[in-house]
Amino acid sequence: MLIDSPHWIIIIILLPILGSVVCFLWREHIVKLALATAVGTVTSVGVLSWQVITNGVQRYELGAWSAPLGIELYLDGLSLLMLLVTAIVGFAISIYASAYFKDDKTNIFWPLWLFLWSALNALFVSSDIFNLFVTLEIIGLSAVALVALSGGANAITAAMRYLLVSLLGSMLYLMGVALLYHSYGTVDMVLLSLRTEMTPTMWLIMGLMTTGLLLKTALFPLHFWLPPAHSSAPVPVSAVLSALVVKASFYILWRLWIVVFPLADHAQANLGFILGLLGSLAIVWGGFQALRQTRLKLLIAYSTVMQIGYLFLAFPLANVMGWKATLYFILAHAVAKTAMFMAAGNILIHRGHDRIADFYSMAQYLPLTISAFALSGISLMGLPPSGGFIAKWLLLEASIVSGQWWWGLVLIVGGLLTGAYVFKVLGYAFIQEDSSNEPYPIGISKRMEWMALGMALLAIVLGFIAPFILRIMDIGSPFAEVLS
Amino acid sequence: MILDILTVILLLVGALFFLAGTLGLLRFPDVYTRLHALTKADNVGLGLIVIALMLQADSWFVVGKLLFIWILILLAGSGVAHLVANTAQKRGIKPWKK
Amino acid sequence: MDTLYLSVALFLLLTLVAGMWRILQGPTPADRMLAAQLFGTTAVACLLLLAQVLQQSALRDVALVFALLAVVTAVAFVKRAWTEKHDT
Amino acid sequence: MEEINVLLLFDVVLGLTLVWLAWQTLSSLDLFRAIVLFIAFGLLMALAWVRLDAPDVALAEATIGAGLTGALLLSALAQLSASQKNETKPSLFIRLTLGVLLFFLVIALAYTVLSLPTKAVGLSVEVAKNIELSGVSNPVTAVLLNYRSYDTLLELGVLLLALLGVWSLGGVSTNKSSFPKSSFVNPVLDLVTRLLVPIFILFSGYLLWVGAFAPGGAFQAGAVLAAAGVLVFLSDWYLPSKYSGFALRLVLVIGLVWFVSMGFSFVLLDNAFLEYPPEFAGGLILLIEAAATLSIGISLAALFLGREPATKSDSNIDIDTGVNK
Amino acid sequence: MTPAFLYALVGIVLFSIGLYGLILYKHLLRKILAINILGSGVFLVMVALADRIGDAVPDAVPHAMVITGIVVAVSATALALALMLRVNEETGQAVLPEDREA
Repeated sequence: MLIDSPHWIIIIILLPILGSVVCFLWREHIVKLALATAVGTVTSVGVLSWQVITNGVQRYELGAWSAPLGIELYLDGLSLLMLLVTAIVGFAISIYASAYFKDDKTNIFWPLWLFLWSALNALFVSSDIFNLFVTLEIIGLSAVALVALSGGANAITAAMRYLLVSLLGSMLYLMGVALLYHSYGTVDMVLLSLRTEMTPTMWLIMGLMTTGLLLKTALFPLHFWLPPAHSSAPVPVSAVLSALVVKASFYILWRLWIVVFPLADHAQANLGFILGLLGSLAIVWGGFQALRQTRLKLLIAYSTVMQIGYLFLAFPLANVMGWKATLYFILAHAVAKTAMFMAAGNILIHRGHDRIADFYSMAQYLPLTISAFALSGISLMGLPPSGGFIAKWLLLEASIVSGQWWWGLVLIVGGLLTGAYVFKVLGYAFIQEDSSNEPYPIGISKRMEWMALGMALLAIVLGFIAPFILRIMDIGSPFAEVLS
Repeated sequence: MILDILTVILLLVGALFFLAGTLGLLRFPDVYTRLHALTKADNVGLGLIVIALMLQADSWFVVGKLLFIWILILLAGSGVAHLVANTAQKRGIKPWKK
Repeated sequence: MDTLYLSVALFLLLTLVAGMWRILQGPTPADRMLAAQLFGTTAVACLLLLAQVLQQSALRDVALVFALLAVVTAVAFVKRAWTEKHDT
Repeated sequence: MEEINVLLLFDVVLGLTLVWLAWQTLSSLDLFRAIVLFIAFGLLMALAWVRLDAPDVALAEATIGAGLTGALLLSALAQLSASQKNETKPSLFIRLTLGVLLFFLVIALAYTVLSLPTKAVGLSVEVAKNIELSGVSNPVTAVLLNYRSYDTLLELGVLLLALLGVWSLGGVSTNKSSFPKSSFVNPVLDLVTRLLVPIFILFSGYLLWVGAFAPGGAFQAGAVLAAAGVLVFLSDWYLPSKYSGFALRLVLVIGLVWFVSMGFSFVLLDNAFLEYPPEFAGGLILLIEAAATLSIGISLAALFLGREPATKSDSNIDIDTGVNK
Repeated sequence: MTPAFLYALVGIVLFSIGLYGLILYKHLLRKILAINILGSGVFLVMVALADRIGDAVPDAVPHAMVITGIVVAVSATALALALMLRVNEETGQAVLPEDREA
């Protein structure tokens, strides 16, 4: 039967590629073709999820060559959730973008975005560290081109910096791949996990690959490139970058950490502590910077710097609960941040600027958008009953279980800072000015407002469906190696 | 045996031309004269080495390929030399006079 | 015989290194570019010798590529990069 | 024994020159000089690949690394209006700190490399064992087009994306005399181009065909084809505008589309994606490579052009820039 | 020591020189050259180590990977150069804002 076919895992990669090509060729119908591709991709991911949820882990040998000679795809609960969140966010962004882009930029946006989507899918299912390099490059180049799409000095210089950083990160990673290959004779993660051992060489490999990937993930203090790039890109692109692209390099690092790197207990504790510390600094620094910003998009970009910090708090804990918290952070942040950037985009179009101090009466003009901003803010703060709350709850439990309660303090500080900057924006948005001021003629598409609200609601819903999501996480028990 | 001796001689003379070309490039006073030095290495130096290797080649295919490479370099070298000299003149670079 | 080929190749490599001085010195861009051209030809000769010694006929293809691509960079130089601002 | 010593001396000279060139490239104040040194660096890298028994890589480096990248750099430098003299040396303290850090990195990497096992851990045995099934006898082509063809498929995407990015940036706006006008028409250049372009195309075909059993293959062949395209642009020949719209875009993606459809055609017969029955593999690989060569060549040449060529329907055709005429 | 290790060491040094240039030099064209040199260093290590067993047939897998890498490098370089020209056009300089002279 078609629905039982083992090829869906490759279709979720090929379909967006072909969609991208088709959009590149037939520009007259580009939006329709792109949306059709988006629907098709989401459906394929849906079928694939159904397969994995009912039958468990999937493997796929490309060209029927098994590792180490060939490239294998591997799909467990962790990958599946990444695919799902990519599909949901990707779909919402596609709808939003179909209303957002008006001029000739559509011709460039759609092929780039669909290819980026394909590469994200490819990345989340690949188990081959060289293939991951190629997908990272596709993601990097398309993300850079998308940032540059908005034109203007800020966007162009941000894109240039982003490209240089991204290339440096890839090269550091590739050096690690080269050394791993020549040490252990394979680039397949599963085989590597059986062969690697803690040697001085391994330390260097870990250092190179971790630095390269942290640079791409923008963990403090390597975050310098992120705020300009994420804030000057077109809004749908900002959403993609914050919600998905930084998570891609994080995902690789995470997999390497769980599967490939042969971390003995003390090494895990020491290195994990460093990452946890950097994560905490990112939370505090990013939070304060976000609070200081006067422009909404920059504020949200710094909020991303902060939220990336949360992803690293589980590294010193290194227990299953902590990893689940990290994954929940990824999901909740992806959805909430998409909503937030969409809200910012609506405001930007409506007012023609994003100066927070001039947001008076916004709640009156754009009630849906402001609700979306508030709801996604709730999730980012980690208030119940949102997805962010579940993530923080899991992390708190994990840190208490492993006797490292101080990470819990960081969570509280982070929550307070987030609250401060979210309410700062809302405060201005609810100020009433006398309505004799000229009304804002620029109407924005209802589609864009509803999309923002929909994603924000989803961020809240994530708090209610936690048992279901946690069950998916257990498929193939991706975090089990750490337990032993 | 005779072939081998011939090869040795050709190789050494060829290398000498390359040396001369390089020395010319380093010592000659302006673009035009350096161009002159360069083309000696290109045409004659490489030509001698190619002939030396052709004497030792195992097949006609190799001989043909070697010859082809040489002709290509001759063609390209002369074209490029013309372009450089022509442009240099247009740009107003004066030839060296004693 | 092979030793002779290799020695000649080594000798050519050394002349090539010596020629680098002209790239560094200039003074005009044309001088630098000419030196790079000589670089290319010398490398072709080196490759042909190595092809003979190592018995790898593919190296002759590499030499052919060198010869072809040298034209492209030289023309790119003359047509695009050689502008007045560099003639100092 | 003597031979080995001469070879070793050759390697040492080559290695030191590479390092020195790299250093000079980055530290030279004159950017033109830096680019010429970089081109020389690329040529010597190709010699290094030869010495490492990697002729396939040498071909790729000579065409792409030294040739096309060099042309790209020269062309970009010509369009750069900013002054080049804005390089101030950072303070001695910073340079020293970074230098010391990097020195330790070099030591650590060197230690790592020297402590690697000297017995084979790679996949050469596996590659050789399955070569009969791969349809080709050149192991590098077998890896690129069969064992790990998925990487190559995505690689075609990287090229396409880079091109899309370059197109979206649109080059420098045309009214600021983006390219220095070629001040004269040169009959010699025209003749050279006329003679060389067919040779480039023939040689590209040769590399494509020979790739099955000897060094060569789609990337190298595509790059040689691209070199022909670059030469054509430089000689101020133009692509007729009726080909620069849909037809051009179709050629750019044909390699990717063809690759995917060939990879998928046997899925219907219960094979995996990109799995070819051994009896057809050789022919299929040649077909895939042929389309890929075309797309790679045109993409690389288009990257050199630096912007999307205007189509017939575009009204603002700019004659000076040579994008369209 | 076989030539393979010699070239691997050269690759390491190139990698570091590229890193140094990328971090310290300000002009974007120099940064782009630095990235290319850095990449060449990585590629050299990758291929050189495949050849370290002297007489055996060298491993084709790293060769294929490096060819892939070279194509990635030229694509990225082309994009970077196009961006550099735009930066130059928008700001009148070919450096990142943080590297500008006061």
